[in-house]
Amino acid sequence: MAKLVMTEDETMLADSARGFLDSEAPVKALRDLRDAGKTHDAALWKKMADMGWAGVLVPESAGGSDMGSAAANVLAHEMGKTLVVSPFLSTAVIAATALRQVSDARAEAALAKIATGDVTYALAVDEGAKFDPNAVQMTAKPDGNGFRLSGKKQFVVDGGLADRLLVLARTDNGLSLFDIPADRAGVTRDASNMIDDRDAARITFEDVEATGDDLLGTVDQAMDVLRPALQAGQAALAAEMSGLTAGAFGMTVGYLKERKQFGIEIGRFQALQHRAAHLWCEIEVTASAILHAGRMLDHDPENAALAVSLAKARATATAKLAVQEGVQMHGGIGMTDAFDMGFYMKRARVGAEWLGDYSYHAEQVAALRGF
Amino acid sequence: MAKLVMTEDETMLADSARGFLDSEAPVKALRDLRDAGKTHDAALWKKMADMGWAGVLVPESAGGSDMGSAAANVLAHEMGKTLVVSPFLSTAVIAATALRQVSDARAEAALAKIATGDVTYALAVDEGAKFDPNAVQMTAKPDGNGFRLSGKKQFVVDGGLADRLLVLARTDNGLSLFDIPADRAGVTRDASNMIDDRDAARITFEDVEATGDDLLGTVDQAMDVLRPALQAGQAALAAEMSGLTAGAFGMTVGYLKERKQFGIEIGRFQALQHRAAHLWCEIEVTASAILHAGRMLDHDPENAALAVSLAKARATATAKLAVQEGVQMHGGIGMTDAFDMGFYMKRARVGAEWLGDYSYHAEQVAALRGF
Amino acid sequence: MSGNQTVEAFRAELRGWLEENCPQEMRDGGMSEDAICWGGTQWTFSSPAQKDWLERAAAKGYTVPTWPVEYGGAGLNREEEKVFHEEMARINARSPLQSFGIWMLGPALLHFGTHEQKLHYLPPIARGEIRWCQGYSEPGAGSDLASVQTKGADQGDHWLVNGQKIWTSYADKADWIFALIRTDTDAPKHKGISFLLIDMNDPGVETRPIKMISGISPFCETFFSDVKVPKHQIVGEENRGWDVAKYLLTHEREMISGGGAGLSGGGRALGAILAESAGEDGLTDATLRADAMRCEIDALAIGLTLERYKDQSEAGQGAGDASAMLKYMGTELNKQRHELLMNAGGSDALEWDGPLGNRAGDWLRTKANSIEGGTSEVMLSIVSRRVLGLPG
Amino acid sequence: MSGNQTVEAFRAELRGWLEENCPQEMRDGGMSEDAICWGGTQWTFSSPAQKDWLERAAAKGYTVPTWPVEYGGAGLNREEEKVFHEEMARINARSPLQSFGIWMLGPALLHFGTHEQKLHYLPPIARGEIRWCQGYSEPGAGSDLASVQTKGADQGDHWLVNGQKIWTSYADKADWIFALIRTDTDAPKHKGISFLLIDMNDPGVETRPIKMISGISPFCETFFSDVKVPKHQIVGEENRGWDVAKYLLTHEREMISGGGAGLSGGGRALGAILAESAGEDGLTDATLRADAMRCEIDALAIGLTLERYKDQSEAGQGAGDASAMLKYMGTELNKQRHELLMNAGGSDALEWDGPLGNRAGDWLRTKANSIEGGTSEVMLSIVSRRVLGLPG
Repeated sequence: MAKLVMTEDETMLADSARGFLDSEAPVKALRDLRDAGKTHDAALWKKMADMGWAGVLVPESAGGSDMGSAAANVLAHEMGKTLVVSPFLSTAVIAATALRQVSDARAEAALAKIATGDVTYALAVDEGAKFDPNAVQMTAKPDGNGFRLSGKKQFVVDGGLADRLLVLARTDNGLSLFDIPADRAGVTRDASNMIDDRDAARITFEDVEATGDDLLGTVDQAMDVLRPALQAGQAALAAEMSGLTAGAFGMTVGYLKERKQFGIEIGRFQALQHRAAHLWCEIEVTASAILHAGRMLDHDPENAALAVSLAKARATATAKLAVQEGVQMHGGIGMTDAFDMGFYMKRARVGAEWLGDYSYHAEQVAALRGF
Repeated sequence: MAKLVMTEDETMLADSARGFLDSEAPVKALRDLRDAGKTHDAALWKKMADMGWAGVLVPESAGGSDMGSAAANVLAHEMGKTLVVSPFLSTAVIAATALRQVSDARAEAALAKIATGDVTYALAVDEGAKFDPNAVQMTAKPDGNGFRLSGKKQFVVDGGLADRLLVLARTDNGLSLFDIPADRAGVTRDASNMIDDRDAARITFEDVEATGDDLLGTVDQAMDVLRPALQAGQAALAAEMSGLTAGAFGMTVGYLKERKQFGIEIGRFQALQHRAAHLWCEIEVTASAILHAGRMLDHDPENAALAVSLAKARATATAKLAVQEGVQMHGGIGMTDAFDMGFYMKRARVGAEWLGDYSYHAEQVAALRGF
Repeated sequence: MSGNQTVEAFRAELRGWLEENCPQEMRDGGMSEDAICWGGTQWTFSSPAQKDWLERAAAKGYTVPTWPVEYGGAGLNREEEKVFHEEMARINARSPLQSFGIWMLGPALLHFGTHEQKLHYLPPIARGEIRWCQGYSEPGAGSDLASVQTKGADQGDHWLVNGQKIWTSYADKADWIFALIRTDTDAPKHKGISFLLIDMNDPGVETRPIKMISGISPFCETFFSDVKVPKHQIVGEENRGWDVAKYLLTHEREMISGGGAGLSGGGRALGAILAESAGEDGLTDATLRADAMRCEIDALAIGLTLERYKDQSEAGQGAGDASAMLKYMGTELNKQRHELLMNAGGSDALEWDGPLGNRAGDWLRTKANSIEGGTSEVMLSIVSRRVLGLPG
Repeated sequence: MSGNQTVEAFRAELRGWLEENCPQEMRDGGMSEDAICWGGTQWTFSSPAQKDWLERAAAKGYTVPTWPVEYGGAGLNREEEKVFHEEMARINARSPLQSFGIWMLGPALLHFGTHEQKLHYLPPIARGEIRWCQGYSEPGAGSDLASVQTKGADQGDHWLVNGQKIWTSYADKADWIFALIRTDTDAPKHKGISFLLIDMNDPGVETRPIKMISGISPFCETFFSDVKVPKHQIVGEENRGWDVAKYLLTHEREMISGGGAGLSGGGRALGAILAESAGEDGLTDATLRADAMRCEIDALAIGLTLERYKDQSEAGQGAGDASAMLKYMGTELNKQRHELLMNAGGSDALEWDGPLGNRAGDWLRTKANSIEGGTSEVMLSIVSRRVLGLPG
């Protein structure tokens, strides 16, 4: 197994990302977007693409840097720290990973456009309130050389504004994955008013045409393409949540050192010290799971399922604890919109649900560990 | 609903019980019994019977004081504080409650003997590692005017030394409860070497004769008799565990005030203060559930199931927390046999399992609350 | 026995009255923010039924059932009060009126006020005519409530009040405020505070909502600039306002803890709510089921504890510092309940005004429960010192 | 690439050696107390296989695979060590030898000892000939390890040691003890302590087992009365023993945490053990299932953290005070694991020597994990101050 230490390259990548994001996308950027009623910043995404982030998982042949999942996780982690709004996970991680499972010219072209930041994607899987790809009921009925898609999706993250949609639907003998433009006839998108102020949509498909070309991978075999994409997305989301955790925890420890109550710094209160220390221990343990998931995806992707579920489960639980302690230790001020902690709490909740919640991944772990 | 306040009578009963037990049955009595290789103190039980405790649930017509479940719980609570070894729960609570469901001369005679302390009982239900009366497989096959009992029981509390056994077995169309002498031919008792140093046994029944007279209540309708008995036992066990919790917590708070580390009393450490305070809050909440269970059993026994499961579940969880914190806060000394805390921890574990563990009662609550 | 007969007679009479007077629309058990009727001069009724229900209940004293009849209540004793709540719950009736006047100022006046003050202030509260808010906290004070900086300078027949309060819930919708004001700047921290009643329409009073993370703004900042407060508008003695505040804090803790407890029998089972949103198979997810069972058990037991303390208090055994326990356990539980509701709601719960209504806003709102009215940490320290007698 | 080839060649060679040399009886993955081979002059092998296995492993240096060859080890590097553990786990091989000499004294000597000391003391440890115990704690000292009262009076060529140690694990079965002794009573608490090696057979050394709540007695009290300890039996400098002790405490924390972690891939899934004892239907109990999943997730992640710190340490990034984290998380987890095993075992687990063997004893034993080697509270305080930089 590859070593569980950040490589020099990874450390440099993190440092440069941090430098860029501190100036271009601090938490205030999210606040400004929200106050302006927006859920996406196209200019920021373009800059990120120019830095090569959009192509982090795109093969070099298609103009990407092909740095691998661990590197993508490093970026996601840094973005999490300041709650950066971008289609990075949907497009650069999930869609790119799906597309690279398919070796054809169309996929190669799509990957090239991802790398340049010229196209954004959203993944449409969920149909109920919980992530459950195998329960998908949306139909793709054979129609001539193609299919007709009918059904409803919800919690399509980045789905309100994405250029293209990856849509999971049920075909005759299994599930199939389609890659269609979001403006195709019969597609209706309703933006969801999300608590994390980001783009997500409920999407209705009414007899939407999909040609054979729109099929990604083999018919009835969606999981060959989707599984790696989901795993890459789950790991990167876990990394984003660990960044979010680090951001919230940093604010909290800073507050403990500076805020005085009853005449002394509240960080002198041993009960708070022990809770902060416990939280740090949880954060450290989660960091190992996330690093491990990146290593497994890069070096042994066939066997990465356990590592990925471990990372997502741990990241979810740790982020929840971090934002809860963050709000509580900040007291009333932590509950005000003027303070950033609430943004962390709300994103942690959305991250907890997306691509499978704690319980979903815990059951995956149980199944893989034989109980 | 009757008031959730200790009545004057109950307070007096508790005080007098405490006075008696402090001199006759401190924790050292358990230690001495254990060191002598014994699991029962017949002389102590006789004294308790003389004080009327054996007859606390026996009707006055049979020589008892008929004080009701809340009073029985008061006694059990006080016994729990010093880990008193006695067949009180098996005999005075469970067997007495079962017998008083049946109005015949034989039951009346048995109740009279319970009240005087002349007979002890044990309840034989469990056949596997978990409490599950409905899963009983032991058979009672019709034979002439009676039955033949065959099967195995385990975790028969007080079953190694009891004079009589209440045995749950499967008859043609349901479960039936038998009341037989423990020395009847075909009954083999193997004392279990229990971690709480008390009497329990694995019992084998080989073709054991049971006459129609030995049947308690109606054939195939064991639950009419057993359910009230189980509920009374579960509530009293919860009360015993709350007493145990009080005992362990009292030791712990005392230690926090007296023990010094790094030059100051450890009770000044805020992290320990908050944990002790949290534990006290849990103890208070559990006390309400136990008081409520007693009131329901006395005033509305048909609807007491929820109250009883609530009490047993809370008592189990609270006792577990109390002994864990007790050991941890005492440090190394809490782990030594020379110190009493270990006895509390071991009894808490046995109490947790007996008559249904946390999970069993949680599922009862869920069922009664509609999920 | 005769006591029981009286109670049962009361139950029968009440049941009949409710049948006749509680509008059908008000029988939906509405518990969410927008189902509440707060009253006050700025109040707009959400429906004619809401208005009818308030007026009919107020006429019988049922907005404040335990207050004396002469102050607008129904004079119910503890037994009757239990029956009242049972019968209200039986038909799922909404509370006809809620307010800080009922929860907080009323009890304070009943305990510390003069007869004139009670006659003057209580009936308008009971009728929902005057809405009150609370002015305790100040910026930067946090848990240290006694560090009051807002000053009242003695001007003979009145105090001249200057300063700022924060977390003044619904101050922008309130008519009057009861506030802690420092009337002696030389005395030790707890000794120079007075409990004053101030008309929000007085010149110099200004208020501004604080936007919260839940999107709603129940809290405000309130500013006082040279506000004249007549001397008769004090509750209790001058410079002894901390006694009133402490009494109310205890009261508030019990109230907040009750909000989370769902009370024995009355509240809907958390698991049942979860099972609904989990779909037809019910609550099969092991993690969610385990958490829900634990939460349900704790909710019922905390509800019983609230009942127990009320019964003890009636029996003359005061709850005292144990109210800190109720506040701590009740609010921590309520946060857990809402975490579970969010879990069960999945992505449906992640939208403002989504299919589950304001579930996310309600969830975020609960995070303040363990801060307002004394943080969980302060509650634990109170228990540690005053109940357990630990040093420090 | 060539590194990988070397490692794989090592794997192949090792696999062959294990196949030939590890007795079948020693391939049961035995983890319980009685499966351990401790060695020492008092040791009685439980079977000829246990003796063979120890001797064969010792001959290859595999009892202490990372120690230098000249001191009895196999000189494996980090990569090879991983392979060693993987291959051992693959065939479920028991550890051929465990001891405080391997875990504790060995690392201390390798770091602080002279070449002569290493040559003299290490090989007998590697061969399982001499068994060591640890003498740190003293009665009443608790978490305050530096409050050493046992004195060593300077007598020129030796110290005359008097005093008492407690929690000296297996002192009654050990041949030698490494102990903290106060050799300067005037210096500040941490500055007057020396790290001495003492022969348990010396006149004046006495030991007595302490009975524990688990029924077993791994711990002892050890008494020193006028024990002569030659000056060359010191590790590190005189009065600088606290440095050695701190180094070992860190080491001990990592070791104890590893015991609970079950490491990635290697350990059997907790849930699988539970599912067995839960019967054929597997782990359907919602509460137990939820707890088991959480525990399994945490165990795997803590195991990975142990790996990560080892990798970091090899890469020159020391774990430092983070060992406190590993100790805390690992031991708290281990306690939870055993609570779950007791839950799953039901009444079968409530008997000493019942159908589940010593499950109850093992459970009770784990309660000491968060006390010995520094309590969880001390670990959290270390993290709070040294890692987070909180004041106090």
